[in-house]
Amino acid sequence: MAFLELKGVEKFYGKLRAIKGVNLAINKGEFIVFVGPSGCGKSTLLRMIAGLETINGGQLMLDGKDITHEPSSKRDLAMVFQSYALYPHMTVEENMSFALRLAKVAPEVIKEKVSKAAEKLNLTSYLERTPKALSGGQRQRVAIGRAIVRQPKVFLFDEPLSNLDAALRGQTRVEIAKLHRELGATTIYVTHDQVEAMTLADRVVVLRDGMIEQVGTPLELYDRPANRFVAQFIGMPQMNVLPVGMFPKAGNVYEVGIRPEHLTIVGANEGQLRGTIELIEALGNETLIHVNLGTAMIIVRQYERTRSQLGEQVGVQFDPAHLHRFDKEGKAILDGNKLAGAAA
Amino acid sequence: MAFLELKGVEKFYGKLRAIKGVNLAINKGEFIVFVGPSGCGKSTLLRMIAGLETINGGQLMLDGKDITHEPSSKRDLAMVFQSYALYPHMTVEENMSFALRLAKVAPEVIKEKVSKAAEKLNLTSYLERTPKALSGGQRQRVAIGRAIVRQPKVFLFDEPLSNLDAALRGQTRVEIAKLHRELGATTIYVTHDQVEAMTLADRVVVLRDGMIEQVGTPLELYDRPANRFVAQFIGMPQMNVLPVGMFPKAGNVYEVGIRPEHLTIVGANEGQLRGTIELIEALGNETLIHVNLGTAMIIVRQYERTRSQLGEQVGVQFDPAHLHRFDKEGKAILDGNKLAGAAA
Amino acid sequence: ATELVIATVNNGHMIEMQKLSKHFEEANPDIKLKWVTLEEGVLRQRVTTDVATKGGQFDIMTIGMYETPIWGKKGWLKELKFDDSYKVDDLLPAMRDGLSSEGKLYAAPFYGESSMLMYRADLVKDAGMEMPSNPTWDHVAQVAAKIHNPDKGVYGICLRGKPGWGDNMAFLTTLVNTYGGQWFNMEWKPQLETQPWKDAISFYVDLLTKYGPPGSANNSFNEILALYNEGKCGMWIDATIAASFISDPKQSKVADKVAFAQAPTKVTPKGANWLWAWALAIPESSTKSAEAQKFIQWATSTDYINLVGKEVGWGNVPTGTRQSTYDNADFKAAAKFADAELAAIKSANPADSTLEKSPYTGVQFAAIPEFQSIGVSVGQQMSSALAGQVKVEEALKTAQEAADREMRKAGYYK
Amino acid sequence: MAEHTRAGSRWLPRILMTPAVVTLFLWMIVPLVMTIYFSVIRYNLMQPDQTGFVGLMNYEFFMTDPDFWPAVWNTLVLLGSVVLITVFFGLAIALLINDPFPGQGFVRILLISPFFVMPTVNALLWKHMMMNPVYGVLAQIWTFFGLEPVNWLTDYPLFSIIIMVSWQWLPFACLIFMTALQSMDREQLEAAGMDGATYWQKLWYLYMPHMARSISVVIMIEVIFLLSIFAEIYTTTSGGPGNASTNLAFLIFKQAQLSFDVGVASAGALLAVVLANIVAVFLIRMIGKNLD
Amino acid sequence: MQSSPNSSSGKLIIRTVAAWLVALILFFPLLFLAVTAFKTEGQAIAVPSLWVFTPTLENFVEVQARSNYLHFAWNSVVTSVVSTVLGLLIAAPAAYSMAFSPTKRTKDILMWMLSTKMMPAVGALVPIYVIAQTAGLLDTKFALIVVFTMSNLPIMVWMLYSHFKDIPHEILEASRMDGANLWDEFRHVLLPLGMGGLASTGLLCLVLAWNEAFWALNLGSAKAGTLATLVASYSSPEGLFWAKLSAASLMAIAPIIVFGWFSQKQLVQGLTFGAVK
Ligand SMILES: Nc1ncnc2c1ncn2[C@@H]1O[C@H](COP(=O)(O)OP(=O)(O)OP(=O)(O)O)[C@@H](O)[C@H]1O
Ligand SMILES: Nc1ncnc2c1ncn2[C@@H]1O[C@H](COP(=O)(O)OP(=O)(O)OP(=O)(O)O)[C@@H](O)[C@H]1O
Ligand SMILES: [Mg+2]
Ligand SMILES: [Mg+2]
Repeated sequence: MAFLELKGVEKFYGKLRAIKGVNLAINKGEFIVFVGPSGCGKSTLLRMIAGLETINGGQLMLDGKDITHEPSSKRDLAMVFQSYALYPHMTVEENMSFALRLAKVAPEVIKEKVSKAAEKLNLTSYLERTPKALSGGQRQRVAIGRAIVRQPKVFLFDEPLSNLDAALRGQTRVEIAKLHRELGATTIYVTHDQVEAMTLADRVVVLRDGMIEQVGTPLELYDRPANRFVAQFIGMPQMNVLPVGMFPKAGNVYEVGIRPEHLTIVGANEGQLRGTIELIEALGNETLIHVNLGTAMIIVRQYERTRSQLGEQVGVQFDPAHLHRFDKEGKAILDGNKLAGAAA
Repeated sequence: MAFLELKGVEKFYGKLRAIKGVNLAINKGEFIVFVGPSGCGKSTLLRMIAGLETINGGQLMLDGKDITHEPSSKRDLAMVFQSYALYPHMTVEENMSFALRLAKVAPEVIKEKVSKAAEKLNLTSYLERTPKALSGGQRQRVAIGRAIVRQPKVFLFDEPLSNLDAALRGQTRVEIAKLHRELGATTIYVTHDQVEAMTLADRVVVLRDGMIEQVGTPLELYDRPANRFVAQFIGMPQMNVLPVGMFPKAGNVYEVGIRPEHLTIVGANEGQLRGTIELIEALGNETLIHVNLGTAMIIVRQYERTRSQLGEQVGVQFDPAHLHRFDKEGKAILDGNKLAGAAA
Repeated sequence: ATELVIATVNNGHMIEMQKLSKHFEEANPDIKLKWVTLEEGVLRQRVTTDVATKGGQFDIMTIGMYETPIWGKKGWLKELKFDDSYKVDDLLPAMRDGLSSEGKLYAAPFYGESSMLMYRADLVKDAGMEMPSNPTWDHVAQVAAKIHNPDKGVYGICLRGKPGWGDNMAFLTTLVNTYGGQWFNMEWKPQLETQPWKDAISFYVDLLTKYGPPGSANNSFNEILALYNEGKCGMWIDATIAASFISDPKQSKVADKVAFAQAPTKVTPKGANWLWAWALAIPESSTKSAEAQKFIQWATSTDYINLVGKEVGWGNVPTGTRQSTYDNADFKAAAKFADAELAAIKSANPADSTLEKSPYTGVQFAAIPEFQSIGVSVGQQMSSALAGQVKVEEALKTAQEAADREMRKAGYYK
Repeated sequence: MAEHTRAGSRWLPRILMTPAVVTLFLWMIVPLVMTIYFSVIRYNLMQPDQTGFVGLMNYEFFMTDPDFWPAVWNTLVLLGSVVLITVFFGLAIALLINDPFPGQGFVRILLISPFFVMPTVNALLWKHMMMNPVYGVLAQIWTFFGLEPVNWLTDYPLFSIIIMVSWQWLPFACLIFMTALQSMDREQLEAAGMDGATYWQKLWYLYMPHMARSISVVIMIEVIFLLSIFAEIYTTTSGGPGNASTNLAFLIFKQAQLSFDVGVASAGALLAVVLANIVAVFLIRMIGKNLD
Repeated sequence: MQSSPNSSSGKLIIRTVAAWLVALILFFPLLFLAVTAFKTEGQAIAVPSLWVFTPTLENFVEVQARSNYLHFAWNSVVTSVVSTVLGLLIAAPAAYSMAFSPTKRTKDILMWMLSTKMMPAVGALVPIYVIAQTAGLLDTKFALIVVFTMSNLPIMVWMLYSHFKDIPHEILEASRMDGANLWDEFRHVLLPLGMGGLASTGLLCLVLAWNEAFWALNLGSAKAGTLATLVASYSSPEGLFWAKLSAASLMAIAPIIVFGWFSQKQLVQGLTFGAVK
């Protein structure tokens, strides 16, 4: 039976229907990642689970108990707020130990837990500061620290790593994964970072405009997106989607998509498509080449530095096995021989 | 002559020396990106340039004029705050038009500029809302919008895209690049995102602990990091750095580094290194394989899905040309034939 | 036009004058009147500051019998000289003396008062008692005991208890006077620990504790007036002015049941009832003394009294100043307290109000500058004794020390 | 506290402060010097002819007044009680009406209205209509419940004054707390809820620290005002019975406006300033850090 | 602002009832005063207190007949409004500077400002009186305005300081980046966000000036008398006075109460939620 269950959950801000009947069953110990465009309702959903927003419709069940109207202080959840919500008059240490102090945990235990968490988050030398004397990333880390010192039933993270540098982000991500393994606490995690979503999630929930578009394991979503939206949302740079006109017509296919890494720049007269190079982005380990096909732009990702020049005429080649097909509504058309990812 | 020049700029927070004598010359129209670990002083430096923090030492020159003590309202800069700092009592539209209204720009012009910026930022349908009714990402976009409606001498962006989803981030990044091209305004941009740093920057400034570690074009930093810190800071996942003991000794080399993409998993008996697979992270387009070498961990990046299993014994192969060498202090030892990137 | 700034107290008669002064302005178009109406205590502080610093804010001040001789002597007031039409001799001698210093008149009395006993004829009768027109305190105490009936909401006697030289001490001084006591002996030594004081205060505390209303220690004229009008007081000894209020059916529930007698006496009738006048004076600093004098003449004249009688009614004329008022038949018909009041006023003599000879003038006060603060200090002790917080002896001892301190500081003796 | 000075405008903050500082300085220094001067000379308004330097005699006279120490004590009791009452109930009421409910605006008006009443009217209102043991409203209530009406001003003079003054100053505290509460960050409360905080814990750990500055401000301002309360006392009990409700201000009032002894009153006023400073220093030790 | 899910309707009812109860209890004396103003003197002191009676306006008529109400009211309006505005003009910049550019001495200055109020008014009467007299300012509105402004100034600075401190500093910085000069910053950011603080400070000082009796009585009386002096002429005269005093008091405080009612919306502090993270 599902540990945390959302049944047709709704949220209205005045007339605005921010969450439109979301159904989701989360198992005990699962690591769920919410992704979706900015403003789609991720934070709102998280806050509803946390009990911070009234639920205007539907039901919320935790461990078989209806907690739709339970106050948040009784739900035993820990949350990292998108806007941190640190206690401004408390030091970092006090911020992090607050929940434990409230729970009357022994001072030695608190001290140990806090110093362990602070170490993991590189905060040890800031324990005595108040939030206003911290940098943005340091504040965010305090917000994380405040959650991870606890052992709640459910962890809620709202874009917890957005203000951290790459190295720290990687490191903290690993810590969160470790924490999840150790405590086995059910975790819901909102992020815009593809790497986080792909590496942390047991299942990824793709939201759009207050509704769920698809739920699945990371690679399922990457390889078999249910629709054009998910296809384009997962993967960075996003999947190239082109009108089917440019390809051999087939069935009710309306558009086809192909990921940048499945395209290769070839000589001007080779390959299935041709165009001029409009922009070259060298990212170090990889290079993104924007090719203007005349009627559309596509991005080609290649893992070497390119010798091509801006304005150069090039051909673009791909293996048709990697094509994704979408019908008029954007729904993916899955057929036996189209399993792009597995083939790669 | 440099357009914006920092001469031995210093900042103290009480006893804490947050900025330790930074020298930097920025040319007119240049796009400079500040990167560095969380808390290294990026925001502080930006705020000093903006005139929001007193400069405790050194000089700040703009266009040949000493502006060290000029009030910020007279510096003609636009800034996106890391913490947004929106006007809570104004609607999105008012927030974005505030500077223009102050400058007594004609209402039609304001309207047009704002609606154009709002469109670029997908904010058109939120123009009448106040910040408190916006999602985190929407707020951040308002903060961006507030800056980009203007035509200041210098743009300052402090992690402007951190809370946006990948697609929007990509899109906004392109808009910022375009804006920069169009206006030619000198821009200083703080980010933790490697892609942004690599794609936007004319030059990247790597900060660490209040000091500049290296200044250079993106690929310079990627290919020829001046030291171990920069080497590991640029590139995600970070460069593997191993004690030189595992490799043939050479000169005063103390450690060697190699980027994950320059490593290949091979059969257990092949390659220069061997170890067991500890963790496999499938990111969709690429796969990161963490290999335990016994004394150290290395990450191998490969652009296909792997068939390797956790715990499997593997060999790791690399082209010695891609090795980076560091001395005891972490300084890079550059020699003629070691130009890893160019060879890739 | 000349503008006269007049500081007055907010008593009914003054307010009436303020309203009627349009007649004066009509008659003297070159004079404009500006009124500053204040409550008694505030007015006193206000005008004292002004007159002493020569502030010159006021052209006419309303002052009492306490200030007039002191200020006149210091030369802070202009001497008043009226023409014959004013009929100075018509002023009651007690009033004229009280407002003069060394034979010079410094303030013209606007209205005067004494104190008397006001009682509920019905209650006294029901109790089978009688009230002579010159009762003694012993008799009053007996009557109080008889008519005291708190269950019915009637208290035997109401007397002032709120500390203040013009509040409880005004009454208590008359009580002490009639007990044969005085404030100061001829060496200016305070006499608060003498037997008359002890007896008088003990009697007072005892009487009010037994037959007084609760909260007496905070009652002064207004509080008791409210109680009396509600029918809660059997007897009341206070200013004669009260008579007109309690016999006014618009205000009083017991208007038709009140009767009047002279203030009670003990060992001596001297100083048993007080004497007070509100009078108009011109400060030395005024630059418009001619006009000011003109106004004073108008306001304290017989004509003015007649004007009030005509315009407002004879029951409301300012009393206690002129013999002619009491000779007026209209007035006598309207005010049933007239005789008692006149008798009270006539029997008071500020210059000789104590059994033993005293160096000061004033019946219920001693006309020296130090008296105000001494009065407050002593008054506080008396109210403390009344509230049962200290014994009468202790209260008097403390009061004596306080008075002694003040007198010593002021240099009356070393 | 970190310096957040606007860069490049080091003088601006000082310029902005100048009008306030200069005017206040003048306002303070001239009367102060005069008061100090008066306090060492013989100066009685009623006896302007007697003058001369008397050294510290005025101080001595004021301090040896048997009422002096009781007055100091009463001043402090009055001060402490009113501050405690108003801060405590002010906070409670402000918290109670902070969240929306039907008629919130109207309730807010009702609550702050007592502050609009002039001190003398306040005193008379309470003395006559509320606390009078015969016809006061409280007596009527007591009688209604079959109780003996309390003789407020006689039996509990200082306490009665405390009630009157508290009634008047409670709205002040309410008003400031009300506005301060509005800047309380909602997300912090939410975060505390997530951390398992009950309402009381939120009150203690979040509201109180947030309100600390306002509380300090209320305390400081009230202290200054309450130190010089005398109109209420003068109107109701005249400092009595005995010296039970005499405070320092009333004692000075006695000298200044009843004895017209400017010399002693000045000495008393300066002693009051000293007392106020002692209290203030003591307070600033306790609450000063809340000011930033 | 949405309500949190745990405020159930039951709690709301309890809160509403409690709030109204407290408000009514605290307001009761004032209500009593207001009702009494419409009674005759006899009714005013009746026991038990009358709640049903034929209201009379005679007290108000009497007050107007005795003294020119409008004259006093005008003086009150002028002195309190001018002193409040003047005070705000002087205090706001100082508070702004102390709140947003604090230095080591800021707290000392704050303390010092408050200490200028430590001298009991009675103690300073003669010096001030003498100064005013020397300057020829006795009984002028100007003198009252100066006194009110100066005696309220420390309180204004303190309160504004406290309120300004609650405004996130970064919002001001943002406006500076947008090119706002000091005035713009004040007009567009500080004013709307600090409205609650400014309004409550202003209201408070208005009330303090309006009710100020000591200086009003001593420095102004005939020409410059305020409503406080009008009331002083009704407290404790000889004779029953309670209904008239009530009427006078009601007339004296009515303008300020009405003003308070109208300004109560302004007392709501500009909400800064969503401004910074
Ligand atoms: N007001 C302050 N008082 C004391 N220390 C401060 C203050 N503000 C910042 N610091 C410290 O100064 C250092 C630099 O801060 P800054 O905000 O510039 O970092 P940053 O590089 O922007 O970091 P991030 O990426 O986390 O935003 C940090 O270590 C921070 O803790
Ligand atoms: N208080 C509010 N009143 C009205 N609308 C609101 C309110 N809060 C959020 N919204 C709207 O609801 C939608 C969902 O907001 P939410 O904060 O859940 O988005 P999100 O998915 O977290 O976005 P982001 O990634 O930008 O943080 C947004 O369009 C937002 O504008
Ligand atoms: Mg969000
Ligand atoms: Mg930063």
